[in-house]
Amino acid sequence: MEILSRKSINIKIKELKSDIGNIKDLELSIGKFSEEKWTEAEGPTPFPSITALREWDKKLLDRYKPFYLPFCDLCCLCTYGKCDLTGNKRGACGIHMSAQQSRTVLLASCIGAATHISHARELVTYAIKKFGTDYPLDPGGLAVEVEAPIIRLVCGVKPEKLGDLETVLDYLENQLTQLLSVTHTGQEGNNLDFESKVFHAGMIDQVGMEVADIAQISVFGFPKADPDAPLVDLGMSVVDTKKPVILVIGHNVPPAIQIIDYLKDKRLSEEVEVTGICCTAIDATRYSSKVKIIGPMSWQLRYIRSGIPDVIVVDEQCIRTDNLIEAEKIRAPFIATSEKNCLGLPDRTRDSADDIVADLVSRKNLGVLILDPEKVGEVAVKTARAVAPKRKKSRTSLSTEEIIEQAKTCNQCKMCRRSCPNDLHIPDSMKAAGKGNIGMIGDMYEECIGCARCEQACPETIPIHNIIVSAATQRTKNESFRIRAGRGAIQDIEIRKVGGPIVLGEIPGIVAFVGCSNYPKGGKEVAEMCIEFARRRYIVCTSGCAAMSAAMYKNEDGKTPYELFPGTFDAGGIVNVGSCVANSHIAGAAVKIASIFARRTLRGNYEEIADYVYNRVGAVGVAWGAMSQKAAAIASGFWRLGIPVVVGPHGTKYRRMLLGRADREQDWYVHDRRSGEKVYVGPVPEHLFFAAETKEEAMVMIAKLCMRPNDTSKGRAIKLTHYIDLHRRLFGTTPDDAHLFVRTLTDIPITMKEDLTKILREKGWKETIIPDPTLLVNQVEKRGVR
Amino acid sequence: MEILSRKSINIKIKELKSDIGNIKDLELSIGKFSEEKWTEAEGPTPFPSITALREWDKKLLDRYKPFYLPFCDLCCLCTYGKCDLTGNKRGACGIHMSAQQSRTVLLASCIGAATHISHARELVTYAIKKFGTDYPLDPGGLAVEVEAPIIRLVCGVKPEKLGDLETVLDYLENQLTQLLSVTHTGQEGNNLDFESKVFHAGMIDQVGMEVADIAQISVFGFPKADPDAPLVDLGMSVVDTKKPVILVIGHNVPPAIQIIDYLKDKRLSEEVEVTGICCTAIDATRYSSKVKIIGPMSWQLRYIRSGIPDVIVVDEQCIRTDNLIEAEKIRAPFIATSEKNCLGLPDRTRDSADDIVADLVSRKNLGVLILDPEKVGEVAVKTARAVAPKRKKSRTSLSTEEIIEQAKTCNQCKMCRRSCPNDLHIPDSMKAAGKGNIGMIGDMYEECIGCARCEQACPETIPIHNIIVSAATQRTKNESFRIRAGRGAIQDIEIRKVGGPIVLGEIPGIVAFVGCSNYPKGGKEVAEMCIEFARRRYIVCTSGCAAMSAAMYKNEDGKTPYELFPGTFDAGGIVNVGSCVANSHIAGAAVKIASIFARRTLRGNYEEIADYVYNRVGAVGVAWGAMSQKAAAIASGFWRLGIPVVVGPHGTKYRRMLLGRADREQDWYVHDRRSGEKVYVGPVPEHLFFAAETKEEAMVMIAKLCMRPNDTSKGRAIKLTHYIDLHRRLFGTTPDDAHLFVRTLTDIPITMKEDLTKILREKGWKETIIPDPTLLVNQVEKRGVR
Amino acid sequence: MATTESWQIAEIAGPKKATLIVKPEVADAMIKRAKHPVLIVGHLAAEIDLDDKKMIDYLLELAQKGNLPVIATGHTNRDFLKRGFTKAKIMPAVEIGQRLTDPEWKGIDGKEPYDLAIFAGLPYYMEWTILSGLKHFAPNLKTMTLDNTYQPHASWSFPNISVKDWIENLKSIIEKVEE
Amino acid sequence: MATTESWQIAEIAGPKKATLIVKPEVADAMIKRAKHPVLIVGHLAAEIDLDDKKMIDYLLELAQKGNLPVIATGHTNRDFLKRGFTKAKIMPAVEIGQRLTDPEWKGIDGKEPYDLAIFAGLPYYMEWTILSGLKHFAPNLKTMTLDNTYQPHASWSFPNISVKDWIENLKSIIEKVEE
Ligand code: SF4
Ligand code: SF4
Ligand code: SF4
Ligand code: SF4
Ligand code: SF4
Ligand code: SF4
Ligand code: SF4
Ligand code: SF4
Repeated sequence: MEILSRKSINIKIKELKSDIGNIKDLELSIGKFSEEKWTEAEGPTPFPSITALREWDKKLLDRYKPFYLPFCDLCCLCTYGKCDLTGNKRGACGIHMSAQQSRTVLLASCIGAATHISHARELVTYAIKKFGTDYPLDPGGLAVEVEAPIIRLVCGVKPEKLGDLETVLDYLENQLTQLLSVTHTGQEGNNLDFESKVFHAGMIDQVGMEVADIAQISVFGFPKADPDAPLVDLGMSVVDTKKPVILVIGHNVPPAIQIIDYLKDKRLSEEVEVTGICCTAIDATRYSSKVKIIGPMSWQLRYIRSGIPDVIVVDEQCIRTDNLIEAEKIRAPFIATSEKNCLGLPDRTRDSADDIVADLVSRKNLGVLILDPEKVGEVAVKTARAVAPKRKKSRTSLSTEEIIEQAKTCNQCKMCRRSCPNDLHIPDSMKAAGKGNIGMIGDMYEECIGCARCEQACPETIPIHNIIVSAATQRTKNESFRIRAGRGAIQDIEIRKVGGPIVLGEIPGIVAFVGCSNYPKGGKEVAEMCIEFARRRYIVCTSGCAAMSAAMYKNEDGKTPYELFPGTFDAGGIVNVGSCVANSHIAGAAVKIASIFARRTLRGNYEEIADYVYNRVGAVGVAWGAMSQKAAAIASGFWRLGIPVVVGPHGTKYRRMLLGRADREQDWYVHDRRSGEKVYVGPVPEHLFFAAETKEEAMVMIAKLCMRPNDTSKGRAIKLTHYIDLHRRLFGTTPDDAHLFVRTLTDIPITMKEDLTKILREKGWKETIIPDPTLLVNQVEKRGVR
Repeated sequence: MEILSRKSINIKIKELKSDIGNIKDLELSIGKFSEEKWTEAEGPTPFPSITALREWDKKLLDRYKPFYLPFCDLCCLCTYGKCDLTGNKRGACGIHMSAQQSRTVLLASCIGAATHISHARELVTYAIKKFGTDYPLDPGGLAVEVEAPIIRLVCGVKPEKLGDLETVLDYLENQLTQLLSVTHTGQEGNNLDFESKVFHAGMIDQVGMEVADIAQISVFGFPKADPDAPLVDLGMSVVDTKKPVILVIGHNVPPAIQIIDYLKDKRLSEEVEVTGICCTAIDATRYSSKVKIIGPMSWQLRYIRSGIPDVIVVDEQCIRTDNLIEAEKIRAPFIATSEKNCLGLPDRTRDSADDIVADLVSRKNLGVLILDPEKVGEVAVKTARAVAPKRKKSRTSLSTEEIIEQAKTCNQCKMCRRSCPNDLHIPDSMKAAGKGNIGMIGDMYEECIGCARCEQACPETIPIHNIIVSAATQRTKNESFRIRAGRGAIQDIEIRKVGGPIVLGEIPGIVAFVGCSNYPKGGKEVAEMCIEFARRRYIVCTSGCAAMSAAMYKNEDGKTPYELFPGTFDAGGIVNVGSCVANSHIAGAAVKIASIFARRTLRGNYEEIADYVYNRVGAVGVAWGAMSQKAAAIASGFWRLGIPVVVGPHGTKYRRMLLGRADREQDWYVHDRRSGEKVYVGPVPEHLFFAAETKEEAMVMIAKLCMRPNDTSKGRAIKLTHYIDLHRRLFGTTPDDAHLFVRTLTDIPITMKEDLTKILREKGWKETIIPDPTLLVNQVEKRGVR
Repeated sequence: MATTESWQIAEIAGPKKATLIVKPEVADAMIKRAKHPVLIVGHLAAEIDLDDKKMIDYLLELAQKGNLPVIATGHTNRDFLKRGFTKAKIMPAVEIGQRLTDPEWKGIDGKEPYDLAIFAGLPYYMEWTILSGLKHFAPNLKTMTLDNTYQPHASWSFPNISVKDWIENLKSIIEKVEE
Repeated sequence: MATTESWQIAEIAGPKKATLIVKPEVADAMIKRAKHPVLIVGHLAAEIDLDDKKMIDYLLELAQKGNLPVIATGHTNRDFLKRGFTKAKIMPAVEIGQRLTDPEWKGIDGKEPYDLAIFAGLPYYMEWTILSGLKHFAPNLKTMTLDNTYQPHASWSFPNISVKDWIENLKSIIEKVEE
């Protein structure tokens, strides 16, 4: 990307006219800075074009062949169609099924990346408007010197001020546009080239997320890489319903922050409850620990229907598009705040706050659009205080009697179950409820993802979701948890400390729970997995919906995972980095291990660093409830860095897996950096994208996928112990592929020596060496060359 | 878009390092220029944000309500799905069918816009690399002062040098990213807000196309708004097959230009035939009239299978993704040239031309990827010359005997017909052919769009498409036509001349035939429509595939439409503006009428200009074979400017129409600019997006849609004459809605007085006034105010 | 082949699909039951041979015997006029489609909303998309197609049947509609 | 309800859909005809009650009587072990899915490519997607599901049937597979 890297060198603005005033002689001098202060040599691919990393991608894709799982037999992308692509038929444009599926993955990843990038742009624009382009970026205080590992890695620039991020965003928007255009009818025709572009989308998505989070950390003073970020409240029952209650939903935190600030300014903080769902909630608690998180996105219907919120403020992303309708049912005024989500509401941005409040209170407007966070703050607070006393907290929940009565009208047609994403046993539970036993339907609360498809399908218009929630009143009453506020980045010093143990394998792995709440059997599985791996002294990271779900568990002493485990990026920590965009810090940590610990060149040196991470850093991403296009993009970003991703069974709907073939020995050779020899290292990591059928399968796979060629024998023995142990416990047997992970006899865990030695003998195991592993020929230090 | 408009003011680059050298102290000073040289006042919406024109859009959408035609009952966009949206059910994210359909339209329009914008970026980057940022933009020589009407209108800047276009592109990429993010699960929830964003996508698409075309006109010296652009050859039979033949396919012309230049440099122009399909062909003829156009995109299979091309060079967009396979069948080496379409081929960009040629000639590589147009030029020519003598021109066509033999194996299962987009009568024709009569299947050549879905479906693997083409040999032998090379923009002086007659209605309309070749009954219908309207002295414009189809007709004297009608932008002209991206000049012409003729402020003044065009400029876009996402974006761009678009019946697959309701009087009031009164003006134009069932229906509708409130009585009488005349001729009756278009008795065409007066009486017609029409309250010149 | 398979094989519909007209009586019953039906005839009706007649001849007979108002889409009116039928209202298919989604619209005769729209002779895919629009957005309207191809989005449709069966069915429907 | 309707109503497949196992004999014939079949059992098999037994009990009986090699996905193996069955190969569903698309892969026994894969007990939607992958990318493989829900992407599937019918069918299949 010549243009953009060029721009990044020196941009001077002589005159700047904008709404907020004029600026003269502003200098944006990223490049100059970099030249002067950043002595690191530039790698081969700063601002890489959409094919610049194609060779690297092909290396990965050669090992991890896409297994396509078409979600539809047809293509309906253009009006030549629909085209039937079954039986290897080609569409009217000549495309075949594998390319079509990968094209769909690219489309999803582009949507996901666009969402993060445009969110980042919105944050940066807002921040610059308020704080100026020269406002310094400071995501980690003194503890973080490598402030933006992903940006440095991908773009080869070192952002120091807010304004620097604009150049990065220009690049991202440019790449995104190119990638999206690739999905046009009659562009790319090869599935692997599509996949390479998917990886590119993932990479720019990761940059976009990093831009967003370091911008918001810097300007809003979020915790700066703080392992001891405060514990904050989470759950339906933590809300003080006697006060006026504001609900914020979405991802873009400025409106919520303006609400908090307005309350603070007017000394009303104790008078009004600010509650939140989804990432806006997480980010609001990074700003003020007074904010209360209700839960992940699947809590929207439940909470609104509880009647508790007096005013609902939505911004962008992962917002139920029928919240306006639901808000109306409980007579809560509604405020939309994003250009991306206007919901047909009248734009009142230019009207006075009091006029808007009046119209909301009188219900002349059931909802309004306000594209100015400050005004949102004032309007939301004033409206909440005005309506709260008047508004009957008209919840839509049902008494046991009402439930039974409704359940009696069920005709057992099963349309609800057949519409439920998780095939939940609604008809049986309804039958039981009709007979007076509401326990079974109440139990469904744990597994229900709150989508209301059942209600939509019911010919008797039974309010099924309401019944589920109402029948679980006792549960929601107990919904009171503690989550550690998102800490943001990982400190350099933490990296220095764990770098060695991770790369050698002695810390068995980094397991990052990210993504949405499309859980097959409820959110508690995330909490259980977090605890299991934290106990086993993996480093556990969380972000987004998964971070919230991880909090929704208590042990016998009433302690939640975040109370049980520290927030340090170290063995046995549970590290909530923050909202969705904060998950860039997890990839960032992997990259920083290569840079800070291993001193590899970061700047524009993607391939080498990815090769490093892939072969040495035992990290695994887990998106147990992955659902969104953003989740698709996030996964793609991990893949290009060589980090495997495990998803739940719904993940098979992402159109393809990337699976290694442990049985094909020829697939698992690396170069030894010192000798240049090709060395068999076993199937590590075995898969790059894997959908697990059950939590148990996921856990065994996570342990397995943490192995890396670079593990020392000590490290490998530790990792093998966990893998075998989990396999035995969850599957009942010692895994029959354990031998593939033993390179020398010292790799064998002592406690498992007998068992394993037997297996090795049976399998005709042969000792191999532990190389200094790389997939890149150019990494080989040939004699005399370096 | 503050950031971007800010950037547009003054960008100074102190140091510029790039592949091609270092530049110091370069100044990009669009803004400064504008300030100094462009005295026009800035309108309210330079660089509009995605909601800046929402009110305008709502005005249009209020008249033209979307009629949704769901192409699928389901949504499969995220892994909560698939969701069943029938019966007004909401998906798991809360979305309902109308929003889902409009979301799909937005997605398609974003893909389309991304394609044009990224193409524009590619051209501009290439041009700057070769010619420098300071290279002056000059799309029209002295004849064109308003060099970039769309850019001026939308962005409020006046681009003068290549480098200026980069700022515009930054803006477009930014907007595109935001728009795409809107399609994410749980963002926008309202169908009309989605539609408004569709319009925005169309608007930025139009800007992108203008950027692309003015850049390429400027640097490659294409015809500069030249009504007398040369006539060039078109058709399968115009190729001199004795020479080595190169085929270029796609949209991005630099590789083709480098082929032409290489031939010129080496004095080989007479030795090698350069032939092209699709827009690359059109643009190559704008560079050199020696290039021969084969036909629109539907000619790909036919021509390749003819065996004529010796080397196939593809770039981007609308390229059959199986061309590589087809090329292999005729043993033609294949060169891919775009990052966006790599086709899994080895990247040979950095290898020497001769090495690549050797590998292609020896067929060690069946195809290669070369991301350097210069190198493509050399490799393509050398390879063509090397293989042409050796290569048997191994066509895949069949003799009559072979056809009959193949046809005999047909089992009449009808899968071919059931797979054919146009439901063509293949089984019957095949039966006849089996009996020795190949006439019927030969006739299908005219209607077949060359998609080969029939072949894919045939259980007997009969090469159906080959049979169709082979049976039509006589037709392809006669395929020799003349097309006027794309002239580019419209001259200011032409605008001055026709502005009055158009706005007053005396030139009955501008009819623009654009878009793809998904024709319901073959391309000849486009030619017929062009001729009809040119004869009626409308201004007919063409671009892209439609421009080529329009050429494929001859009258008794063997003259093609481009030979029969002049290329001037005037009544009775047929104006080929050029490739797809050149169609921006058509919208540009409408805008220039407002600016040059009516002297309305252009700069950043979108709403007023669109209101002007909508109420006064009787333009209609016709995309008879619209198929692609680009076509969707192009249509959207027209809509926002208030220009109706007519598509063929396949256009109903674009998920929705935008239709007015002539029967609802209340929908058709405008403000009179002078008095401020609301005046009924009748349903003009009646629809904004309309799919016609047949050519006849389209023609009547086109005539009707050219009417505008501003028509003088004389103009209205002319327009009514054409409408009524076409209605009578094609439908057999006088239209029963004619009275809706008569405002005063003087509107009635004299020749139709009797008929119409009778109808008026029957319908209880009342006289109304002819206002100075506007939809915008702020356009009303209140007494004393202006 | 009495299945609910779309004629154009890729034009698969979702969960809600047309009921099959397994016997002509079904169609007749529906037409008779309708309070305000309308017949919409596309241009292919005049192109399709049904033995010695065209499809439009059957439709015309049906309209006349069943006293059905007729809308001619495309340029079909020309073919009605050729047959001396001047009462067809000319209206494009997408326009009539849109109006039918308006529960307030009282029809071309201004009487009352249509409750049954019978389609025939449109290009398969265009009829498919318009019927889809009606299925989703005209909940109070029933739709029927008399083409010999299965239209999943209609309320009632023939399966994909042979021309022979089609003719028989049409004849029988016409016969009975008079009764 | 012997229709080819997907169990999860929105999981509509395209033109090529599973043949219905209308009688248990159909399934038996296919199993017997297969040269190298494999039974893939998901975790729901151990959760679903079929009268006094679990679904996995039936599948186990089928495997043993029909001499079918068994692959246990998810954590199903635990439930096999509880029943004393130790011969199941543990392999995740997506892995076995992918391997089955490799025409070279000789199966877990290394003998020869499987020609019939019988699925049961996976979450409906996951089985759906994996069977889709196999339908498109394992042209030489036949697939069958023994769940009581219609899986359109399989080669053979029951329609959506009641638990009662299901038990009967399974019993009958098991009985006959021995013969
Ligand atoms: S993009 Fe290709 S496969 Fe898809 S509908 Fe269009 S022509 Fe068919
Ligand atoms: S709301 Fe819950 S029970 Fe209802 S369909 Fe969704 S997940 Fe299933
Ligand atoms: S859809 Fe309604 S009526 Fe049918 S089984 Fe479910 S709850 Fe009962
Ligand atoms: S984790 Fe997924 S569902 Fe949750 S907020 Fe992020 S994208 Fe949305
Ligand atoms: S790809 Fe999705 S929207 Fe398209 S036909 Fe299939 S299910 Fe429907
Ligand atoms: S985007 Fe909404 S409607 Fe579409 S599949 Fe996802 S949840 Fe369902
Ligand atoms: S190639 Fe021609 S005949 Fe065959 S399906 Fe396409 S349009 Fe129909
Ligand atoms: S698909 Fe093949 S066999 Fe069947 S009717 Fe068409 S040409 Fe004949």
